[in-house]
Amino acid sequence: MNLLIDLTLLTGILAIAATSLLSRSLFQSVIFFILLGLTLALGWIRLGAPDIALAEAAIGAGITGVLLLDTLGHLKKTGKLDKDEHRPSYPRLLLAILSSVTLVVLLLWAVFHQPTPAIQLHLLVEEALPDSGVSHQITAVLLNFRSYDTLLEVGVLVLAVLVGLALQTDQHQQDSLPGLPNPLLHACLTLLVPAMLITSMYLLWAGSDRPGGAFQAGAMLAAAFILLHLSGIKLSAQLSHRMMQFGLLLGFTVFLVVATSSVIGGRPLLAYPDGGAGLLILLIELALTLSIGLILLSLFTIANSPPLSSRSGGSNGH
Amino acid sequence: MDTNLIFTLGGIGLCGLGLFGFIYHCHLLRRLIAFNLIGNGTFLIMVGFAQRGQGVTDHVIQALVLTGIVVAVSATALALVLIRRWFHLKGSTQLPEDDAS
Amino acid sequence: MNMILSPIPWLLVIPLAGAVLTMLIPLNWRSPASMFGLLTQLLASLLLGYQVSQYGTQIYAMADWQAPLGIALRADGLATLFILMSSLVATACALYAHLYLNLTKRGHFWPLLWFLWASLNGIWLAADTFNLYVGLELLTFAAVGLVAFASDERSLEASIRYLYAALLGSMAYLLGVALLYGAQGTLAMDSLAETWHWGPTNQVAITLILGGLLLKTAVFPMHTWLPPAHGGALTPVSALLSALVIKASFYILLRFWVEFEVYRHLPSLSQLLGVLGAGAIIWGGWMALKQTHLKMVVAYSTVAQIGYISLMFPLLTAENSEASLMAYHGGILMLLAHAFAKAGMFLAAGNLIYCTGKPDLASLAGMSRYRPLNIFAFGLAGVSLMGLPPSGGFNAKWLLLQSSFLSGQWWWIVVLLIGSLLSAAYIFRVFAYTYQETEATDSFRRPPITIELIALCLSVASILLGFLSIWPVNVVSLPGPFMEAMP
Amino acid sequence: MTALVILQSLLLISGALMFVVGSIGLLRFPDTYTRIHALTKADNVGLGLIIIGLIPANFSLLVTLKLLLIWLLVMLASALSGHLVAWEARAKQVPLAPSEGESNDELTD
Amino acid sequence: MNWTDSLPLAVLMTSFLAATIIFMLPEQKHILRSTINLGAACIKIILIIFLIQAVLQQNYPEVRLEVLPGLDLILRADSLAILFAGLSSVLWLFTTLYAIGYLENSPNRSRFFGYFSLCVASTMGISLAGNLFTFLIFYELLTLSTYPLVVHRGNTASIKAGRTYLIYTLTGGVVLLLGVASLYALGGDIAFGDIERTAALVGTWPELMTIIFILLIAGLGVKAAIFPFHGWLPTAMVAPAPVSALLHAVAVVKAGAFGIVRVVYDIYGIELSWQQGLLYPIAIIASFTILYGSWRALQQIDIKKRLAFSTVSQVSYILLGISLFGPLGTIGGLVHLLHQGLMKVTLFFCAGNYAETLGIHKIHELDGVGQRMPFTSIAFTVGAMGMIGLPPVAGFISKWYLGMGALEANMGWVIFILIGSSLLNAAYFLPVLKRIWFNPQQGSWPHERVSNCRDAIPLLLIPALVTASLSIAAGLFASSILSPLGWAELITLREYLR
Repeated sequence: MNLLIDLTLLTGILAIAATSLLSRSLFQSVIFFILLGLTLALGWIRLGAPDIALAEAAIGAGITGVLLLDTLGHLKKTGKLDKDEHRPSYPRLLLAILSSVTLVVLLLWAVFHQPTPAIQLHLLVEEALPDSGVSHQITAVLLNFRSYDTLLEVGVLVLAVLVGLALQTDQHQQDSLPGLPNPLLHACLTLLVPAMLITSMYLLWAGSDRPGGAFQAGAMLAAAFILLHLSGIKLSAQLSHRMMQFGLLLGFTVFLVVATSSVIGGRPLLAYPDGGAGLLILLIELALTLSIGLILLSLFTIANSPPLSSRSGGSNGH
Repeated sequence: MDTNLIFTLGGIGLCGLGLFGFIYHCHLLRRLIAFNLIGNGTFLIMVGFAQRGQGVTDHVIQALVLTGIVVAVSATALALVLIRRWFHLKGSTQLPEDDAS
Repeated sequence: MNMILSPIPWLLVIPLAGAVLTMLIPLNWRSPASMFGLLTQLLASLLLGYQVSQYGTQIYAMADWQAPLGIALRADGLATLFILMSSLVATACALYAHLYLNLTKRGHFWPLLWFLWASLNGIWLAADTFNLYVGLELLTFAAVGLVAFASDERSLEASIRYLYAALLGSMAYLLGVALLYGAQGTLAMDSLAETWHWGPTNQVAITLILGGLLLKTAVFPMHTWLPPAHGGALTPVSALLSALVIKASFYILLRFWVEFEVYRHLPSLSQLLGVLGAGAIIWGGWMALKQTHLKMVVAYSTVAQIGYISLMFPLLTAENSEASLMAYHGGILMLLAHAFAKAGMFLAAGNLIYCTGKPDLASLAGMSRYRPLNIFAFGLAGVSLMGLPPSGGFNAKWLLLQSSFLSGQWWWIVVLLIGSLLSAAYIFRVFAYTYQETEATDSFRRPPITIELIALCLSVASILLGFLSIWPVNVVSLPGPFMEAMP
Repeated sequence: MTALVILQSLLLISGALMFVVGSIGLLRFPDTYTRIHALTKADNVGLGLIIIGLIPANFSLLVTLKLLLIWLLVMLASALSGHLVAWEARAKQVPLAPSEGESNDELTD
Repeated sequence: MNWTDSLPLAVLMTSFLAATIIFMLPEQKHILRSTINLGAACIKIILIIFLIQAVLQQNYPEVRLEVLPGLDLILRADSLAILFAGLSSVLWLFTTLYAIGYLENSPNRSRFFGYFSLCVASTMGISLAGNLFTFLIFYELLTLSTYPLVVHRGNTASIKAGRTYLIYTLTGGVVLLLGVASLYALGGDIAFGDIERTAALVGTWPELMTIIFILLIAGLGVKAAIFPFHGWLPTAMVAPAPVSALLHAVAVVKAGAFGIVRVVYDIYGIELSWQQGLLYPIAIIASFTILYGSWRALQQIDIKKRLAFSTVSQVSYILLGISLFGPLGTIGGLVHLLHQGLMKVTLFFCAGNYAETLGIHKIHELDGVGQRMPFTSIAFTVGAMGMIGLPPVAGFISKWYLGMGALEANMGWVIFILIGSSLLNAAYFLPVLKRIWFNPQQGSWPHERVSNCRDAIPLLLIPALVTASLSIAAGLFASSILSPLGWAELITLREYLR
């Protein structure tokens, strides 16, 4: 029975992926890509990875999908979407087929000759878990054992926003999307947004002993922000530019300060003081959640606002 | 055929499809989708393959995949910002093919 | 060693903090704050250089968790040398950028630079495969941002190309890491090396990792993204990219190659890398010869130089340890000389373009009369790139030649020598333009003398390296896991 | 016990059938407005049936409440999104019932 | 550590420092620049005199720097080094003087003199190099620093000439690099004079060592302008006259010849080279080049071109001398290194004077110039007579020893080469002399610049007269120990007694 489900999912995933790749219509591609994300979330559940499932649904499918759709809508409004698509050349097709087949064959070969791993890292994780300050293994790995990776990863997120900001010639961003002045939407939002905020906080809190954590919570927060944004309530207009920037950097800064304080306290970088791990991790996660929410929102709004160098006159026509 | 192996194979399939699309397509958005396919495939392989080897649920690799997903979405967002700027300047959704990659 | 006194965490914390700080504070405070940061970085890297040369390789357990579970950092001789190199080059480029860019651009430049620097230091010190992935992504984003922020068509196109190539490269790398983890259950380089198992899985993993890194290093024929990106960016950015950024992926490649003894088990792959290197030398040189824009000449020269550096792979053979050591030294020296020379050359080229206001070679006529110091800087850098003595480039080439002789692979000698002539051809071609005395207008803009001096300093460093080669060679030979794995 | 299983199966299967019907409707209906109709109504009913079918499987109050909350939220979301699509379509004056069916590309964000 | 040990470095540094300072100086500071130039030249000569003293006392100052593991940069003053360093430093002084006069009121002097000093620094490096690696470094540096001088004028012709020059010399450099690198790969770091090591290597790999010998000679032969690698030399004539002097007499061509001397004497050793039959081919090529160069010189109508082909021919005398096994031949070759430098520099100075003062470039324009510019013409006559080999000018000494050496080495046919070449020399120089002194002036001068003066301006005239007198003095006082001949005999003695 389980095998059947797995195989069905496998077929579904591959079929959806192929469709999203080869569909003539770009819109369809994007929709199928989002669908793929959702299907994959099911797959992650089957793989025993509910954390990833949450992240995949919220970030992989949700945020990425919204970003793609938004861009698509933007391109479409300018009205040049599918017209200038050349059909790729024949050698390119050949190269593509050749390299992809090579990759698949190599990977299959590798997978079917898997040796037994000499090191069982999960045993080490279980052994060290009591000292980590949290009882959920993934959170322990992300924010304690391998917190350095996470620090850099948050850096990557900040950097993405930074590049977006640097490409904006004007500091005060203007949004091209007028909000939807729909009364029903606003009415529902008053209901939905608090629910999303609560869920987000729940996810954050849950992260210490079960699936959930800063990234999922941040994605949920971002979803709420984006929803608000789309309905015309501009968070960035409410906050001052400086406040916004501070919010974006809050998580990274808190993380960095905690990391540095441990060096000043004579411990290695990122080592939490005895007994303080749980609290510090929660602090970091709280700050991260807010920042990730704002970062993902900013990535959305930055992509949305036109460059104000405005060499092209037609960019403000919507 | 256990679940881990099946999804590892799914990941391989996604990687293959993604690579094909990445090379084949010229449209920048399509290539971005293809890149995300490769990414998703890689994540599936990461977890499936590791858990197949370990024989249990491996939380370390799952944590790494979480990191990977976040990095991938940042990459997508960054690429989209660049693509939209490019579109504003040139009105095109693909790069000129003088000596394309 | 006392944990507080170790400069290793500061090498990471200072740039990251610099990035945050320069994003938050007002535009006109960003440069002074960064100057302070530059100083501390230089001090920290010098301190590390001192400690490593005194006490040997240092291991730093992040968050106090030992290696397979946590992430370890490792400062061996190689890492130390690269940290010093990046500190020097990045400082020079940063000073240059401070003088070259206007206030707004500068404001955006600083946080990107600090992120770039943090990722570089992170990569040099990393001893964990997944950590390297995150570091690579951080590096890619910072570099793409730096290319793109000129905000014109060329740089935007270049940055998109670069981003796509780099993303594909990192994915291939990650896939390889996934396979390694599946096969061995660990991510730390040291424990991977200890439990290494040359099965099909590891071979495929290594192939993928190498492929991804080669793409990121822009090794021929996967170089097509490089010249537009390096030629189209703003001058200090071009210098940073060519001098440091491509070295990062190469560095990882080298670590994998040696620490997992790939050279011993996949000798055909090393010959393949050599052939690619030879292709890069000849194709890059030839393309540089055909360019009409000054910075494109310099950018294609980077393609060719990467070729030289990758010639060290076929020479790192298991059979002849003396030849391998020479190849290793030669390659590292080449890399170091290229970092200084190419940064100097890009900066000098940028100054020339600033003077003439046009990017093409033909408008350089008379420049050697008008800006002799600048041409001299360009020329000194050129000497090192051509591999003419006395320069770091020559010593490197000498070592590679010796290594080819000793290991009996004479065909690389031919490549090396042809490459020298080609590079001489394209560099002297630029020179010939600057010596032309035409009737053209003399309305040149005058760059501040300071930015010319920065270019000159870097070029002179590449020449001085020719006399001080023994020091880097000794540093990279300090004992450590890397040297133990050398043939 | 068996009766419960049969009831459950019936509920689940009919729920799934409702989804199928909704999907067919999405593909076959001629214009945006009717498609919304197919999508939201059929799917909400289908989901409801499935959720009711799932409740007895391993009864606990907390799980039941969660499942019902899911249903509620999905209904809210689909009602809202259906409304928005229709609203936007009308604002853009998408024709009501074209004679030929065409690709569903006109669904925009 | 003796204080004399730092002397080689000091010799090198005088011109390096001069070059650096000159690069930094603003274009307008002519007087300061000239002072620095001449001051450095004088200091260098004084330092060389100290070195000569040291070498006479059998004390060879040496500086070492480890560049790479097992690879040293060595600066060492042995007697052969002093021979070349002395020549270059003396000629540099006069060439600098001449250049200051020649380039008066022309643009880009800062650049010119900077590279000029750099060029001399590399020549010093070449002469003081203690092993092939060091030699190679400075040899390539010489190429680099002469390129800007060749293209100095910046017109199409000079840029083209620069390209030709580079193609020849860089290719030569690559061949040399290949030779040196292979030698090092076989035997490690071989210092000059360490011929036992080479002998052992030749015993192990005779064929390889022969190939390396050929590579080394071919690489060096490009700069020494041996046939068929001589093509760059006449082309490079578009450069200003002081540069031509530098290329032909002081630095470039000599560096090639000197390198060959080093390879034959101090790497392979003369006896070993002779036994391996490596010298005979050199003798043949040198002989051919001598005749060929003279023959081509005869056909030129441009003064500087004729002088250029004459150089091609004359430098091969040096090679011929080296290839004759036996002390007399060696002395002839070595002494010609100096004599040719003195005489050829005189000739180029004079050619430059004619061109600068009266705009004369072609031979037929020289008619009657002896009346108009007597001093320059006297100097030219001395140089030309020396080239033909007439006593008492120094050229006679060299040819005499070469002839004797040929007899000693049982290569009598060389005598005929010498006679033939002397006849050819006479054939292309005597008509020129006749035109200068005996033909009447034909119309006005092509481009008369200085009309109020009897001859060229003093700054141009004095160097020519001094070098001309030196070439006579070298012939007259040949028996003194400090004369070129005396020094060459000293070297030869030490070489053959080894």
